[in-house]
Amino acid sequence: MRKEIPLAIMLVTGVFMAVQFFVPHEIPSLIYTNLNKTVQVVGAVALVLGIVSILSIHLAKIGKKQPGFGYSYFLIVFFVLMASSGFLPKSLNLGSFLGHGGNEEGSFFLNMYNYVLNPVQSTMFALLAFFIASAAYRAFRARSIIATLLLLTAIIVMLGRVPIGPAIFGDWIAELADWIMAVPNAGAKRAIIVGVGMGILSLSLKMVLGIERAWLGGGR
Amino acid sequence: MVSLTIAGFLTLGIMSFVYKDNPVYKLCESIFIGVSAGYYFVSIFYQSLLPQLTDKIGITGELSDSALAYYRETGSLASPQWFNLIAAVLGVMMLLRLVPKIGWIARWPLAFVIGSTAGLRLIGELQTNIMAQIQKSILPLWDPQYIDGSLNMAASVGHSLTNIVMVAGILTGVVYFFFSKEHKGVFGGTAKVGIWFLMVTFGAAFGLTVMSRMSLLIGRLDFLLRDWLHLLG
Amino acid sequence: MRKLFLAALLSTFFLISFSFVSAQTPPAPVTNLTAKDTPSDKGAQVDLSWTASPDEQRAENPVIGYQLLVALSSDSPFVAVGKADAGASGATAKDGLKNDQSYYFKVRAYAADSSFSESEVAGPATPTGQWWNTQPNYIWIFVGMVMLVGFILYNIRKAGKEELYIRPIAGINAIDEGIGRATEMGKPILYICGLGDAAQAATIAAFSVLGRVAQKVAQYQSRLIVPCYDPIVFSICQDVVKGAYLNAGRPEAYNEKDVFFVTQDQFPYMAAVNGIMLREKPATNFYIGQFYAESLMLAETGFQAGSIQIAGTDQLIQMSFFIVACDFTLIGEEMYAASAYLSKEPEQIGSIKGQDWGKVVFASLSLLGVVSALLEHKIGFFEMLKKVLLAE
Amino acid sequence: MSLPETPTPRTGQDFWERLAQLDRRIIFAFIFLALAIPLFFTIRQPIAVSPEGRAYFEAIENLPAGSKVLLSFDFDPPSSPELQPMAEATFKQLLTKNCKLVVIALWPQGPQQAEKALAVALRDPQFKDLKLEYGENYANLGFMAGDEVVIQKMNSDLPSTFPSDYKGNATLSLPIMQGVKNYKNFDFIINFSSGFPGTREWVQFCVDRSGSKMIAGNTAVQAPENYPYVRSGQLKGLLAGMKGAAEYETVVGKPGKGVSFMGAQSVSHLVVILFVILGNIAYFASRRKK
Repeated sequence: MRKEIPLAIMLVTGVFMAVQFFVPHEIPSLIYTNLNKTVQVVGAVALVLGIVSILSIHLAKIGKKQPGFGYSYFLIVFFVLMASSGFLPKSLNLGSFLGHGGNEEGSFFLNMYNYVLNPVQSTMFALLAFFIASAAYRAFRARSIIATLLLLTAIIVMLGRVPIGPAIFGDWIAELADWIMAVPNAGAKRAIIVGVGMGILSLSLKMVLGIERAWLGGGR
Repeated sequence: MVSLTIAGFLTLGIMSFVYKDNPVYKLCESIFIGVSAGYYFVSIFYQSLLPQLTDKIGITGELSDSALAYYRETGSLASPQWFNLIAAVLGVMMLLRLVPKIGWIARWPLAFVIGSTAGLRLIGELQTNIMAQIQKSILPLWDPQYIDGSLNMAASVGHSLTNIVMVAGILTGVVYFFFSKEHKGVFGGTAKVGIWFLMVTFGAAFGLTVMSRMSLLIGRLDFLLRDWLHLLG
Repeated sequence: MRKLFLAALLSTFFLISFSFVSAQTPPAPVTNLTAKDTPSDKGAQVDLSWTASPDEQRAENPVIGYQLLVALSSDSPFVAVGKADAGASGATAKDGLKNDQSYYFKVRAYAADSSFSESEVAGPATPTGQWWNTQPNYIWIFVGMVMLVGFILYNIRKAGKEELYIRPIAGINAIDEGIGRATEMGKPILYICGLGDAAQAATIAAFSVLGRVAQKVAQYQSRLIVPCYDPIVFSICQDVVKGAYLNAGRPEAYNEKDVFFVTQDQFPYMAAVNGIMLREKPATNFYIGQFYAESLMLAETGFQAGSIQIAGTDQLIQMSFFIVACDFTLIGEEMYAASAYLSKEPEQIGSIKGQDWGKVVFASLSLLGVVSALLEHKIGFFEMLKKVLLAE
Repeated sequence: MSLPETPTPRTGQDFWERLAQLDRRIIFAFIFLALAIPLFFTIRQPIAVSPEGRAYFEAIENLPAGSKVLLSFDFDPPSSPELQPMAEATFKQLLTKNCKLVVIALWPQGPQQAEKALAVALRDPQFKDLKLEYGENYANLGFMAGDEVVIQKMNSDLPSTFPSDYKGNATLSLPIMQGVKNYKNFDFIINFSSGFPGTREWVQFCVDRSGSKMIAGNTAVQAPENYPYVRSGQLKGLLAGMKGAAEYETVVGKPGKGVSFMGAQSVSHLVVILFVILGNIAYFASRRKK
C-alpha cells in the first residue's frame, strides 16, 4: 500500500493533466489552476523540511565541534535574523540604518536583501567571467577534429560579437559568426531538441504509468 | 554609505574565492546561505503558502498568481474553497515526513505534485519541441531566388546551400542520437558527421556566452570602482 | 468683386447642403448575418459573421465600425456586447453571455458622422463549452501523442517478451569508473541533481542514476554527499539514497546528514557547493539534471579540486560548458538513455527503442518534406539546369 | 561524450609543458585587468550602428520638443550592466528635447534602477540651468504587480493603476500627471526589459491595442525575439544589450558607459583568444619534443 497509492495518485493526476490540454471546457481548466495551487503549497511545506535539514546539520556541526564549526554560528544567526525580521510588525522601528519591521520598502528585511543578498548574488554570477576564460584556455586545444571544430567556432563567434573583431579582420567575420549561428548551429540544435523531446515525453509517460519508480526509493 | 561599504566588502570577499578558498570567503559564504535561506523562508510564506491558501497576497491584499490566472481564465474571482482544503491537507501530509513512523505518507503529496507536473510536461514537450521542430525542419534543398522576376543564380545557390547544410545537421544529429543500431560503417560515419555538427553548436554557444559573462563582471567592477570607491567619473 | 462674393456664397451653400444630405443617408447595413456557438471554446461565446456593408468603400461618410447587439428574444430590446473594426467580416460576442441560454444578435454599421443602420436579426444561438478541442493543430498534437505513446508502449510490451538490442552507451562505463575511482582513493563522491524541480524529466533521470550510484557506494563502503537545491527534490533524494543502501543490504551505513538541503537560491547554493568541493575534495563529481549558469562554476571548481567529473543535462547552452570542462558529458537524450539503461529493466530498454521509432518518423517526415519541396520547385530546378548547360 | 584527455601534471616539466598547464589565477588576473583598465579610458574602436539602433535614436530625435514620454523599467540589477547605460543615455537625449518623463516599472526592482539612471542624467552639467523639478518635468510612479494585466489596465485608467508614486505622493497631485488618463495622453513609450513581462507584452497589450508609438532596449539574449516587431513597425527602434547602448551613444555622439563597457568587452575577448592561441602553441611545442 505504501507504493500502490502514490502510483495511483500519479496515474490519475498525470493522465488528467495530459488530457485537459485537449479539453476547452472550463471545468478542467478550473481544476488545472487549482492543482497548481496544491503544487505550490506542497513546495512551501517541503521548504520547511529543507530548512529543518540545514539547521540540524549545522547545529550538529557545532555540537561535535567539527572543523569550521565557527562558520555555522554565522549561518544560523543570519538565518534567524533574516527569517524573524520578515515577520516583525511594520510599526517596529530599528533606527534609520537598519530600517523598520515588515517586508516592504525601507524594512530591515528588504535592506538585507538589497545590500547583502543582492551584491553577493551578482558577484557570484560575475565570477563566471573568470571561469569561462580558464575553461577556454584549458579545453580549447586542437587535439582532434572535434576539439578543433569546437575551438574554431567558439573563436569565430567571439570575434564576430565584439566591435574589435570586424575592425581587425573585416566585416566577413561578423557575417560568418551570424551564419554559423543561423545554419549549422540551428540544424544540430534541432537534432538535440528532438532527441531531448522524445526523452522527456517517454520519461514523463513512464513516470505517470509507474514504470519509472526510482523516485520512490528502494528499487522494486 | 555604510550599506554601500558592506556591499563592497561582501563583493570583494566573494571575489577572493578565485584566488583561493579562505576564511573571508567562508564567512561570506555562511552569511550568504543563512540570509538566503531566511529570505526564502519568509518570502515563500508570504508569496506561496498564505496566498495559495487564502487567494490573496499576505499583507498587501493583492491577488495571488493563481487567483490572477483564474481571473484571466474565467473573469471571476471566486475560487472554490475545497481546493484550498485539499492543498492544506496535502501540505500537512508532507510535513508528516518529520515523524519517522508515518513519514511514508509524504509520498502522496509528492505523487500528486510530480504526477500532475509530469502529465503537463508530456504534452508541453510534444507541442513546443517535437511538433514545432518537424515543421521547421522541412526545407527545400533547391531554393530558387527571384530578383525582379528573373532567377538569380548566386542568391539561389546561397539559399540552397544554407538549406542543405541545415538539413544535413538535423539528419546526422538524429543519427547520432539513435540507440537501436551500433555506430559502424556508413551509419557510424553519418553519426560522426553528426558529432561535428554538435561540436559547432557547442562552440557557438560557448562563444556567444562569453560576452554576457564579461558583462556581469563589468557590472561588478563598475559598482566597485564607480559607486563605492568613486574612482570613475 | 461681386462675382467672387457670389461664388463664395454659393459654394458655402453647397457645402452645407451636401453635409446635411449625407447626414441623412445612413450607411447600408451588413447582410448575411449568422450567429453560431464558438467551436472548441470553454463556452459563453458566440461567433458572428457577416458580409460587410458596401458603404465601407464610399468616399463620403464611410462606415467606420460595427457594434454587436444582443437580446434574449428577437423582439426584446438589444444591448451592446462588443464591437468590430471596419473591414471585419466577423467577431466574437462574449461580454456577459451565459452558457445554455439562447441569444439573438444584430450588427449596427456606424458611419463617420455617427449615423447607423442595423442588420436583420440572427439567431437564436446558444453558447456552450466543448469537451474536445477540434482545431486542426490540436488534432495534430493528439495524433502525434497517440503515435509516440503507442511506439513507446508497444516496445515496452515487446521488451517484456524478448531481448531488444541497444547499442552500448559510452556514459555507462564512465559512471562505473567514477565510482571505482572514489573507492580506490578513499574519497567521497559528490552528486548534484541540478536546479530543476522534481517533475522535470532531467531530475527524474538524475534520481535513477543516483539510485545506481548510491547502491554501488553502499556496496564499496565509500561516502556519498548529496547537497540539494529544491526542497522536494531533497525529500526524494533522501528516499532514493536510503532505499539504495537498503537494497545493498547495508541500511545502517546510510548517513542522513550526507543528503541535505542548502537553499533554493542559485548562487548561495553554488557558494555552498564550491565550499564542499574544495574542503571535502571528492574523487568524483556527478552533475546530472537541469543546470543553468552555475554549470561552468561547478565544473571549474571541481577541476580545481582535482575531481573526475561526469555531467549530463538537457540544457543546450550548459552542455557546451560541461563538454569543455568535464571529463565526460551525457548530451541531452543520452542522459535519458543512460538512466533507462542503468536500471537494467526490460521496460526501460523498450522505451529507448520507442523513442528511436519516433526519431525515424521525424527524420522521414523531414526527408519527405525536402523531396516534396524539391518537386514543387522543379521548374526552378530546370531553369537552373538550362542556365548552367546552355550558359545563358 | 568527452574531449580527449587533459594531460596530467607531472614533475620535471619544461617551459612549454608548464605553459600548457598555466596556473589559472594568472588568466584570472589578466581578465580582471582587461575588464577594469578600459573602464578608465574610452577606447576608440569603430562601432557599426545597426539599422534598429539608428531607428531608436531617430525616433526620439523626431519627437516634438516637450513631448510627454512614458518609460517602463522592467529589469533587475543582474541585467543592469546591459540596460543601465542605454537608460542613462536615453534620459539625457529626452531631457535635451525638454521632454516630460513618467517612469513606471513592472519588475519590483525597476524603480530603483530608474532612480539611479535619472540621477546620472540629472547630474549632467548641461541640465544644471534647466531647473528640472520632480513632479513637473519627471516622475517615478514605482512598481505595480500583475504583469501584463497592469499594461492592459493602464490603457483604460492609468492614474488608478498607479494611485501613488514611488515617494508615496498621490499620482493625481503631480503636475505632470494632470490630464493623463491613458496611453493616448503620451506621445511616446519606451521600454527597457530583460524578460517577462517585457517588450513582447508591451507590444501585444499596449502598442497593438492603443496604437502608441514605442521603442525598446533589450538584453542581448532577449533582443533576437523582438527584432521581428521592428520589421513589422510595431516597434520604432530597438537597442540590443551592451552593444546596442554603445551604438546609441555613438549616434548621439556622446560616448558614455556603453562605449567604455564595449571597450572592456573587446579587450577581454582578445585576451581570452590570445590565451587560447598561447595554450595551443604550448601544447604543440611540448608534443613535438616527445
